[in-house]
Parts: sequence; C-alpha cells; structure tokens
Amino acid sequence: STSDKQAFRGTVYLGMDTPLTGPQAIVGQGDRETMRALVAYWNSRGGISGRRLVVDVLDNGSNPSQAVQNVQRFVGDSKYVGILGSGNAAAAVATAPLATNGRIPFIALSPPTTIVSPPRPYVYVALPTSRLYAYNMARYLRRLGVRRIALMGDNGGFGRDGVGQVESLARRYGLTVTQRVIFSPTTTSFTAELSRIRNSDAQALWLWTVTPAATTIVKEFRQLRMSQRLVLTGGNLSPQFLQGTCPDVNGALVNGYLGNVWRYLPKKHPSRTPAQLVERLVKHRISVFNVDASTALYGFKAAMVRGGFSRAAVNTALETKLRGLPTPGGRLYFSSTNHSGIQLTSMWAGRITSCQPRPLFGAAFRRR
Amino acid sequence: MSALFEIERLVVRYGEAVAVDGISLRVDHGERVALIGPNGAGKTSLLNAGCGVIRPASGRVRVDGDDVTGATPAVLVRRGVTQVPEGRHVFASLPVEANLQVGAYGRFFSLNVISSTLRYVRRRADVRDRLDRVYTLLPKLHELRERPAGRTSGGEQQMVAIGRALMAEPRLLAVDELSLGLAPLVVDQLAEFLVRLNEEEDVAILLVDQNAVLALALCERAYVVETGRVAVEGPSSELRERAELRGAYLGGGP
Amino acid sequence: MTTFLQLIVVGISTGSVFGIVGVALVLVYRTTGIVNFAQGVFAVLGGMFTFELRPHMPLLAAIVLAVLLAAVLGTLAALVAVGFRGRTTHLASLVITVGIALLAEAILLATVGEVPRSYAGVWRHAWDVGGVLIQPQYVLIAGVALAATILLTLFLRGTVVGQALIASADSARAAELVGLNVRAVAVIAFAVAGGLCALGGALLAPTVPVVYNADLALTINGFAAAVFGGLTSIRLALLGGYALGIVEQLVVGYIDPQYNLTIALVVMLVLIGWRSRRELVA
Amino acid sequence: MPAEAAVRRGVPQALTAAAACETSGVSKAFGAVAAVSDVSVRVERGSLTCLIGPNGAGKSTLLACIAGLTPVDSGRVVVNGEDITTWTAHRRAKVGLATVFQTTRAVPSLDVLENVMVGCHPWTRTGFVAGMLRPPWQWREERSMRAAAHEALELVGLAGRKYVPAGSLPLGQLRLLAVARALAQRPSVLLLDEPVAGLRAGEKARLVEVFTNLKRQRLTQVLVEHDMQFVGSVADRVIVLDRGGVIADGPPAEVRKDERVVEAYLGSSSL
Amino acid sequence: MRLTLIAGAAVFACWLPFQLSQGQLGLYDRMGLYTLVAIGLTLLMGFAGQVSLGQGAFFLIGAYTSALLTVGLDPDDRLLDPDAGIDPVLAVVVAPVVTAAIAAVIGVPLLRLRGHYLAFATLAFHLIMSSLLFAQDRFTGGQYGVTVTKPLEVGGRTINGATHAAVAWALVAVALVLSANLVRSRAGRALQTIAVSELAAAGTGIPVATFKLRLFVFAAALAGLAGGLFTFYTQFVGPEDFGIVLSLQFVLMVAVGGLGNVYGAVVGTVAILYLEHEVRELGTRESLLGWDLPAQAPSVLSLGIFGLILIAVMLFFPRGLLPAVVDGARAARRRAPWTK
Ligand SMILES: Nc1ncnc2c1ncn2[C@@H]1O[C@H](COP(=O)(O)OP(=O)(O)OP(=O)(O)O)[C@@H](O)[C@H]1O
Ligand SMILES: Nc1ncnc2c1ncn2[C@@H]1O[C@H](COP(=O)(O)OP(=O)(O)OP(=O)(O)O)[C@@H](O)[C@H]1O
Ligand SMILES: [Mg+2]
Ligand SMILES: [Mg+2]
Repeated sequence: STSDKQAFRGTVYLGMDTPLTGPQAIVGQGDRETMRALVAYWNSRGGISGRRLVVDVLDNGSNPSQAVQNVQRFVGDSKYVGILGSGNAAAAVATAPLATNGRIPFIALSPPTTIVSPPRPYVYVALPTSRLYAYNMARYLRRLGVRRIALMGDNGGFGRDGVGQVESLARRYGLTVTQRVIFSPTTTSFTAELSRIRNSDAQALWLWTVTPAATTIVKEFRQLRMSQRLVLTGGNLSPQFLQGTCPDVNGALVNGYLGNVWRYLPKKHPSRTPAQLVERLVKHRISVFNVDASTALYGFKAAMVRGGFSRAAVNTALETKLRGLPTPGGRLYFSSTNHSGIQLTSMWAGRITSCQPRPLFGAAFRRR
Repeated sequence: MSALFEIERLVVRYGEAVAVDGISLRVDHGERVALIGPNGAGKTSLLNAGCGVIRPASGRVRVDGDDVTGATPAVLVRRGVTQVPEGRHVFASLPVEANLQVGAYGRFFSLNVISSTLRYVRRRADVRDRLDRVYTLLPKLHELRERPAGRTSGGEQQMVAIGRALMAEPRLLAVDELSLGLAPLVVDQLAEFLVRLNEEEDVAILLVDQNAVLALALCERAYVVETGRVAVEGPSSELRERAELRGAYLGGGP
Repeated sequence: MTTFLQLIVVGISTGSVFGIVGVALVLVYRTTGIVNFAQGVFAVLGGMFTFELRPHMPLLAAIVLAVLLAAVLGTLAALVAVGFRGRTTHLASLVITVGIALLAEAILLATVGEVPRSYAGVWRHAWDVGGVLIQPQYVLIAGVALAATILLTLFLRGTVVGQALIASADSARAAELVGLNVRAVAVIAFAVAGGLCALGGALLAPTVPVVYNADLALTINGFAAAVFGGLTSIRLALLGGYALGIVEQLVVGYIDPQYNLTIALVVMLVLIGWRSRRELVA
Repeated sequence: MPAEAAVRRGVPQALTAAAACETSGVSKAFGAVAAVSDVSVRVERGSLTCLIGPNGAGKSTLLACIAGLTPVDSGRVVVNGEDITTWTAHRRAKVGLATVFQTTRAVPSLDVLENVMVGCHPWTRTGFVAGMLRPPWQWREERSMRAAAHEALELVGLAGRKYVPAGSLPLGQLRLLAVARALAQRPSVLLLDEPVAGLRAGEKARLVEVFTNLKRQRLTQVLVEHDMQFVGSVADRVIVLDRGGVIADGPPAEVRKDERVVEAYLGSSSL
Repeated sequence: MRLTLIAGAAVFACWLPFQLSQGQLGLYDRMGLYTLVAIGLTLLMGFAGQVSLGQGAFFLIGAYTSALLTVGLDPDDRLLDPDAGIDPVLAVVVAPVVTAAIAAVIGVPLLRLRGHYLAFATLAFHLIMSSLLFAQDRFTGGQYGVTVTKPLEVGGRTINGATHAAVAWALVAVALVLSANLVRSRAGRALQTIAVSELAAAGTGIPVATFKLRLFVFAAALAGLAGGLFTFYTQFVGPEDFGIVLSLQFVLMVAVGGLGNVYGAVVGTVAILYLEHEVRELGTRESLLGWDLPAQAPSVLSLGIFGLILIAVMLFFPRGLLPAVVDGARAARRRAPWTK
C-alpha cells in the first residue's frame, strides 16, 4: 500500500503471463489470486530485502500467440527481473525459448516435461512433472497390489505425456498396461470405452486428463458401477473438478505435492507453515493452482534475497542457492542439471474422501 | 361519413429519391378505384405506404377516419385492408392450400397463440367456405393444393397470392398488378369476380394493373400517377376519352 | 456383437443430445430464418437452473421450472435477435445470437461460477441389458428427442399455427401482409426451442456435468445434426444427430477414439453431399 | 454429305436442316408433374416465335430446357446445328443463347449499367488475374463493355437510369433491365419469358419496335407472353402449349381462332 | 485523388509500427494478419455470397506449412538437426501456395454445396483440421505445437517486431487494391451475379463453379499467406491459436465491418481486435471504479462486454460499421447548408 512507500529502498518487478480469459481461465484466476495475496503480504512485511515487489500481469487469453506477445513485452523491458510463465501448458512451451534467448529467469506454472528436460538456461518448473506423478503413483499402486492397469488420456499434451510416462516405467513397477485409450476431449459419452475396460481384467483405471471430459468420465465410471479402482493425478485437485464430481470422486486414488494437504503434515514439516499461510491469505481452502503459483513465487523471492535484483543474479541464485528451499509445495531443488524443482520427497499419494484428498506420506506407502 | 380508406398528401422517400410526392387519394365503401401510371411512377410505393409495408416520410393514412399512419400491415389487415403484393411473395415451402389457410388465419394471429387459434377455429366453417370459393374461382389452385407454392409456375404463384388475399375477408382489396403473368382467360374470370365481389359484398377495390384498358373498364374511378404526383383524376369513362392517355396507357385502343 | 450393440446404444444416446439441439435450431431457423448460435446456451441454462432449484423442490418440479425459465429467456433472446422491424438482416441476427451466447456465458460465470454442475438423476446406475450398458438418463433424453421430433413435425405440418410460423420465414413481407407478426413468431419459436433445449440439458446434467461454457460444443454438434436436414427438416435433424452420434461411437469402438470427430464429420459431409445432390435433381 | 455425318453423330435426320433452334421430343417432369412432354418445335433463323398457353402449361420449363437451366429427362436440343443437349448453361450462353427469366432479380450491389455489363460476359475475357492487375487491354475491354451496355440500355429506353442502384428499380424497369442484359450478350438466339410483363401500352410499343428490329438483324427470338395484343404485333408464328404439349401452331391470326386455344387459354371475351 | 489517398494510407500503415510500443505492436501486427484473412472472407461472403465458417482452417494450414517446412517435415530429423528445414522466406512463400492447392482440392466437392450446407462443410473442415493437429502429434507436435527457432531473414535483415507488422500491412494494402480492383471488374461483377442467383448467372454465360472455386482459392491463399507470416510473429505454432472460435471470429469481423465493401474487412478486424484488447486490459485490472474485482472478473468482463457490444452494433448498424459511417457521412453532407 502507498502509506509505507518511503520505507522501501526500491521496487523490483516480475512479469506474469497467465490465461485470465478463454478456456483455461480457471488456471490463471487461481494463479493470479495467489500472487496478489502473497505480494500484498510480503510488501506489508517490508518487501523483499527492503524492496517493494510488483508483479505485472498480462492476460494471454489462453492463446500461445498472445502469450508470446506478453512475454516479449517483459523480456524487452529491463525492469523485469523474472517471469512467472503461463499456467496453460502450450503457452508455456511457446514462451520458454523467449526467456532463454532474452536471458530472463522464467518459472512456468504448468507441467510440460518438455520444457525442462533437457534443462534449458533460465527456464524452470516448480511443480511436479507428469513423470514425477507417474513414478509416485506407480509406487503406490505396487504397494496396493495393483498389477494390471488400463490407461486413459486425452490427446492433448498432459494426457499423452502422462500415458507415455506410465508406459515407459510400468515394467519397473511390475505393472501391466492392459488397455491404453487416447481419446479426444470433445467426446460426449465415454460409456463405450469404459464398458470395455469394465469387462476387462484391469484392476485400475488410470486417468490422465484435466479437460472438462474428466468430470464426465468420473460420473460415468460410477454410473457404470465399475469394479476397478479409479486413479487420478494431482492436476485433478482443482476445486472445479472436486466439486463438479462430488460425491462420485470419493474413493479415487490420487497423488500430488504437498501444499494441498498441509493439514496432514507433521507440525514441524517446513512446508506446513508456508502452505497454511497461503491458505489464510487466499481465504479459502488451498487449491492446486494456489500451490503452483505460491511455490514459484517463494522460489523467486528466495532467489532475489540470496542472489540480488538483476536477471543474471536471480538466475544464478535459482540454480545454485535454493538447495532445498521449503515452499508450500515442498522443497525446491534446482541445479544446473535439474530445472524441475519438486522431487519425490515432496510427493504424497492417497485417496479422495469427502471430496478432499487424504494423503499418505513418504514411508507410509513406499514400503511393500 | 368518413372514407373507408384515405391517403392524404403522402410522401415516400428512398434516401434522397422521392418516389411519392404528396399524393392524396380516397376510396369509399364499396368503391372500385384504379391507379394508372408509367413504370416508376410510384404506384407500388404508394400502396406499400398505404398498407404499412413502408413508412411514409410524411402524410396521413386513414381507415374509417382513424389515423393508421406508420401502423404495421397486421393492423391494417385487421381493419380490413389487404394487399396483393407486386411480385408474388408466396410462402414457398408451404403447400398451396396452407398458403390460403394462413391467409385466413393471419388476421387472428397474436402472441397468444391459443386464443388466436381458438378464434380461428370458431370460424372454421367460414374459412372452409371461402376456400371453396377461391377454388371455384381459380380451379388451378385446387389442382395444386398439395404442392409447395414455390414449386409452381409464375402465373400459378400469382393466383396463390390473389387467393390468399381473398381469404382474409378484406373490406378493401388493394391489388398491385392483378394480371401479371396470368393467362387472359384467368384475367377475365378474376375481373368478373372482383366486380361481383364488389357489388355483392361491398368489398372496395384499389387496382393497379399493367393493362390500363382493363383497369378502367373494371373501375368506376381512376387516378393517373406520374413521377410521384397525381396527374389526372376522374371517372373512368372520362379518362378513357382523354387523348393524352391513349398513347401511353391505352395503346392502340380496343 | 455386444460391443457393436453397446456402441450403437451410446451412439443413439449422444446422438439424441445433438438431435435435440438440432431440432431446436431447425425450429428457429424454419420459422424465423435465423441460425441461433445461442441455442446451446439454453441446454446449459436448463442444467444450471435445475441444479440451483434442486435443493428447494423435487427433481421433477425443478426441471419443469427450469424449462419455463429458459422459455422466458428464449423470449428475450428472440426480441433482441429479431431487432428493429425491417432492418436486421439474417447475418446480423446471427451475429446478435453470438453476442447473446457470450453475454449468457458471462452472466453464468458471474453468478454460478466455473464449477461443472451435476445432480443425481432419476436412477443412479446404468442398466445392464444382456451385457449392454444403458444409461437411464440417456433413455429419457432419447425419449424427449423422439417425442419432440414427432410433436413438432405434427405441429408444423398439420396445424395452421405451425404453418403460419413457417410462412413468416418463407417471406417476411408476405407474412406481414396477411397479418402475421414476425416478432411474435420469433418469440414463440425461440421460447419453444429454448424450453426444449433446457429440458435436454436438465436431463443431461446428471451424466455430463454442465459448465458455463459448454454451449459452443452443443451448438456446433446441433448445427451438424440440423444441417443434415438442410436446417428445415425436423425429422432429418434427429436422424442427423443419430448419424453423428453413431459414427462417432463406431470410430471409438473400431478405429481410434482420437479420430471420432474427424471421421464422423467426413461421413456427415458425404451424406450431406449426397442428400443435397438429390435435392437439386428433385 | 452433311446428312451422313449427322447420322453418324446420332442426330435424327429432321434436326439437321438450318433451323436456329430446335427441340425434338423434349420431356421434363418435376417428380410426378409432367411439365413438358415430348415437345418438338423448330424455329427458323431470324424469326420471332411466341409461346403462349395457360398458366402452368410448361412454357417457362421449355425455355429452361433450351437454355440448359434444367436438365431434360429425354429428347434433344439443337441450336445453330449443334446438339447441345448435354451442355451446361454457361457453355450454351457462349454460343449465343441468351435468356430473360420470368422472375429476375437484378444484382443490387451494382448499378443498372453494371448489371447490363454482366451480360457482356460471353464475349469478353477479363479473368481474376487481369481483373486484379488491370493491364491496359483490360481497360479497353471494360470500355467496350460499357459502350455495349449503354447501347442496350438506349435500345430499351433505360439509359436515363444507368447510374441508379439496380436494387431500387420498380418492377417494369426491372423487366427492361433484364432485356437489356440479354441483348448485351450479343446472342443469336434470344429466349424471352414475359419480357414486357408489368409495362404499360406505350412502353410495350417501344419494345415491339426493338424486337422487330432484332428480327431484321437475323436474331432468332422465342418469346413467352400473355398479352395477346403484344403477341399479335410482334409474332411471326405462335405456338400454343397446354399441359406440357403443343396444341396449336401457326400464324397469330390463325391461332387466335383455334377452338381449343380459345377454350383453354383466351376465353370468349378476350380483352 | 482516390489513389493518392489509398497510397497515403498504406504508407502510414507501414510507418506506424515503428512508432508503437512493444505492447501495441503485437496488437497492430495481429490486426494486419487477420485483416488479410478477413479480406478473403469478405470477398467470399459479401460478393460471391458463399458463407465460409472455416476460414481459420486455411490460416491454420498456412501457419503449420511454414512452420513445419522451416523446422523440417520429418519429425525425426527435426529433433536431431536444427537445419533440417528450408529457408523461412521460402516457407512463407510456399505457405499460401500449399493452402491454395488444398483449397482447390477440397473446394471442388465443397462448393457444390450451397448456403448452410457450405457453411457447415467449411466449419467441419476446420474442426477436422484442428482435431488432426492433436491426433497427428508426432508430425504436428500435438498440443505443444512446433517451436520455430530460425528467424525470418531477408537480405540479412530479420523480419520481426515492427518490420513484421510493416510487411503484414503492406500485404494488406496490396490485397485491398487487388480485391477492390477485382470487385469492379468483369470477374467481380460475375461473382456478385452468382451471389444473387447461380442459375441466372449460368444463363448469362458465367461458369459458376469455376468462378466460385477461383475465388475460394484466392481467399484461401490470402489466409495461407497470413498464416505463413503468423508463424514468424510468434516463432511458434500450436493448435490453441487456431481453435474453431477463430473461424467464427473472422465471420464476426466481416459482419461487423460491413459486407459488400472490401474496406469493411479492415474496419471490422481492427474494431474487433481493438475491442478485445481493451476489454482484456480492463479485466486484468485489480479494481474498477473503486470496486475490487473478483477472480472471475477478466472472463466475465471480456465475455460480457464483447457480447453486449456485438449485440448493440448489429442492432443499430445491421449492415455493419463501415456502411453506417458512409451513410452517416452522406446524410451529413446532404444536410449541410454549404453544399447547396
Ligand atoms: N427500395 C427502393 N429504393 C430506392 N428507390 C426505390 C425503391 N423502390 C422504388 N424506388 C423508386 O421509387 C420510384 C417509384 O417506384 P414504384 O415501385 O413505386 O413504381 P411503380 O409505379 O410501382 O412502377 P411499376 O409500374 O414499374 O411497378 C422509382 O423511381 C423507383 O426507382
Ligand atoms: N420447381 C418445380 N417443381 C415442381 N413442379 C414445378 C416446378 N416448377 C414448375 N412446376 C410445374 O410445372 C408445370 C410447368 O410450369 P411452367 O413454369 O413451365 O409453366 P408456365 O407455362 O411457364 O406457366 P406461367 O404462364 O404461369 O408462367 C406447372 O404445372 C408447374 O406447376
Ligand atoms: Mg409497381
Ligand atoms: Mg412461366
């Protein structure tokens, strides 16, 4: 706020490119809401090392081309020291090269594995990639004794990526993929696909999609009284999905990273306090979008505090000085060979009960 | 007593062009009036403005002395003024018979479909009667009654348009180009019928026709319109004798 | 065989949804000449209203009220879409309905939010008929689609009111001249079409949760169904819906779910080409 | 031997003589409605033939069959010695057929002169590329089209309105425009479907002159009309159609007296 | 006089981008590219009476053609060899050619369809292309699209930013001149006749199918060219930029601008994109008129205001903005006392 303006030693700017309108608006809304709340909170507490933090938001309308325009604006204006990349995946993919070329640190708020493997300079992801989700859930399934799984994914990036990851690591976890369905999310009814899986010997249906089709599939899954276990991913932990499918979603297996389930963390766990803070600041139960955005912002904040206020300094700090920074989502471990900060230790798996995730942590599900 | 239909100093403009330039005209109860003039004189514009199809720039239109300027055609139809439009305008996808029935129903139509339909149904016998009359007058229509009106010949469509207007029980029938595309035999029968309709049922007639001889023979009184103004006006018998009209409208004469 | 039957059942189910929107589009087009791009909105409204009313009354009452509300909103849409007398072209009307659809999305988003809404249907679970799973909710929808098709066909063909409605789209000028009121005709058509779509939407929501922006996909699928009958035949619109739904499911079952839309559209195009060729000859 | 060649091409012998336009056994049905059935007519070069008959007799349909606007079910159409039965309409226009339709709509976005210039299509060649790039010859061609269109308008007496937007024409002038457009095609065979409908006696008289002049220029005309006075003053020959078939054929005065014609078409007290 | 006016406007349009800020430049560039597509569509809809709800598909084809040619068609080569593709300039030139060729092939069956059938067929074509982008992901990159790293260079000068916009608008000027010439030529008059009645046109000697096809191909080529350039506007192509909404948007643009006048395409495109941009800026604000805006505000505002303005414009100017302005100017001149 303006009254304590003199108290700051300067202002530091970040840019945020996000889908506030268009089909992916929900993602951008959640991201921006978190950002606003955290920035206001930090500034009221003296800013970042005495500097006021300002995050300028540009809406990309869920279009990658508009995202490119937005990010070019940030890159071209030297006052910005970092960019919060788009929560819609294609826009993040489209804009990441601009950050590399413009030498400005860029943390994407969406999970496409492609932009961080192999790691590219200046480009980071602070939420679990689909690979991480796949690993984590596969471990849990093994412990539950699930051997045969059916996979369903949409033909967008997330679905394909996820299905591909599971297939590549299934053997290692003793899983057999009995069916693999890549569908187009415009389909109105999935009864035909589901009934085929229903009649198969698969023990679980692992669903990789965050499109609106997800709600329909969950509904139909229950209406068809399928005996299999339903397996979801962390991307499904949005309030829209959970409310839209309640109560049918109850009992589904799901995994994610820490922020969503801070309630269940031990009191002294380093992620508990920041996650709780974010939940207090946004004034409603924390959603996956809140966790994504706050985790990235924590990363930027620490990098500025520890590195300085230039693009190069922030980038170096992100790569070398975070070393397990506790954030709402878990610890961030960036390094020159790893630009995907969340690691297996920050993952949980569990079930959905009362339309909310109920997690099991670490050792609880890793043991056979 | 006020006239059945009266137009007063009517002006019709299309953008900058003046099509009707202050025409006054009057049709009394049970009268037959002809409107004659070269192409582009403004006859159609005058009828259209009179029937509410287009809005006049100025002037008044009265039915039974009540001002109806700017009212929609529906209002005029309800007050008994029905037009046979120039250029057919049939309901192409409806069967011929449905065209005629809608012609009778239109008068009752309102947003309250149920009550308007009930009113129509109460008159069903009446409608049936009129339908039979139209079919006797234009037997071709009976032959075609199940055919979509859009799939009939030009002249047949003209018959549909005329039949449809007759279905509306008009007190004033305004016909724009009666004989257009019709075989001479049909024209004769129609002319005869209109006179009978007028004499027996007191239906007034306002007639525009390419065939001025026919129009003057049919009507008691006529207006000659030229470039948007009334050039001459008077009883038909008088006009027929006027030399200046002979060449332009009456041709070599009968 | 079971697989095949299953696919056909699902195809007819989803096809009925497309068919309902298609029939509604035909009804509006046939009587006003307007392609109503906001048609899908009414299905969304039906689901949303029912969801909102559900806690306060029995399901049936909620659905009836939702349908009535949608019909009232249809009236409003008609008045705007028809515009001022004698000025609005059909293209302008179409653009206006696009505007209405966007506005409706905005209002829904502001009031109901972006959460997909759903509620328990009449039956909770699918029926298993000899290994073929049948969604009861879809049976209702198919029934509505069929009933609507039959009733509307009879209404338009066989009653003078129906013919008057068609007349006003055939020639607005002539319709006025026989005393019809184009605006009133539009109001009737939009209201009935809106109510029909709302009923479909209300019955669909238990299986496919409704979101504020679900209308575009519904409208486009409905348009595909409606075009099968040249936007003028109610009966063919329903058949078009079936064709679209069944082909989509057959592709899902026997080829590749990713290509369901692609192949279904190609088949529709071929069918339409064949039909319009025949129409030209006739 | 032309006759031999004709036999080889499968053209009936009767069709080969130098008639300008000829149909043999043409039939056309719309569903169950036989609009034209087995009509054979033969029109001499430079003549004006009137086609009359009751409404729905099939006059317009016959013209449409000749102009190629509707495919015939059976029979042949020969124009200027060429069998054109299977030709598309625009190809027929290229070899000299021009048609005035019973109901025409002008192109409302063009003015009257430009509407007539559309008629110049068959004898000009500016295509898309030339139209966009406008090489000098395109300008020349445009000028010649303008001149031809103007001439046609003068002929029908519409030149005074050539810059009026065509959408605003009253009914009578719309007919004149259609005639002018057909004339601008520089046809050898002109098919006219009620070209003077909606015109007054004086305006019709002018067209009588126009059509008579065209006859002198060896233009073949087939004209449909219900105004018997007009028919009497232009026609060399009258063919009467009824229910899709020819019921009378001959000079106007003769046909007028034909009992069947009077009964089916003229009525007793013809005005 | 008229010619100098047009030339002046063209020079201005190409000079303007060099004065714009980074933020405005993107909008201005997009306006130019979309206008190219809209010009083709306005020719189709406004002059030849052929409704296309799938013009976005040709834009898509143009964009993917130039992108894929630049990075290399073979997906395996693409990964290994940064030089797998052809010269970007060549790719941009080829894009409209490929698009036109595709349009020529699909146009033959599609253009037999009329009215709503054609509208649906073109819409379906776009839907098919869009879903193929997702389904053929190995080739097209699926949802994550194709990132193009090579810049568009002509004679050592990179065409991006302001130069890119200038090129786009220069092409708009050329397309406008060509189109305005076309509609006032023999072929253009023939097309307008076709719009009124195909039968009457055929009777006048116009080869209806050929003419429709040629125009369809020309419109597609314009869209393909715009698409080809679009690739180098973002250096990225992905399916989300080419959703079916894009095709509908083009129809809105020509309808709002006004059919029957090629300049209407410019007016409509600029108006719609500008409106969209302003509304988006409005929605991004944290508060409006002292009210704190809720989280959904951006979507609500952009949908709502856009919808309202569409409704209002078409209610009050049903024939579009440009005709309304022209009529208004004419009426004003008539009323002005000094002209008498
Ligand atoms: N829609 C219109 N826009 C502009 N001008 C018009 C319009 N309709 C008619 N006009 C003009 O108004 C004048 C009168 O036309 P109108 O149709 O009333 O003539 P008319 O007497 O009926 O002619 P006809 O005997 O040929 O039918 C004409 O000069 C015509 O050009
Ligand atoms: N599109 C159509 N579909 C079905 N029948 C048609 C169609 N057009 C015309 N007919 C019918 O074909 C017959 C011949 O019609 P045509 O138009 O040739 O008559 P016409 O002699 O020109 O009559 P008019 O003098 O009324 O113009 C008529 O019985 C008519 O009803
Ligand atoms: Mg008139
Ligand atoms: Mg005829």
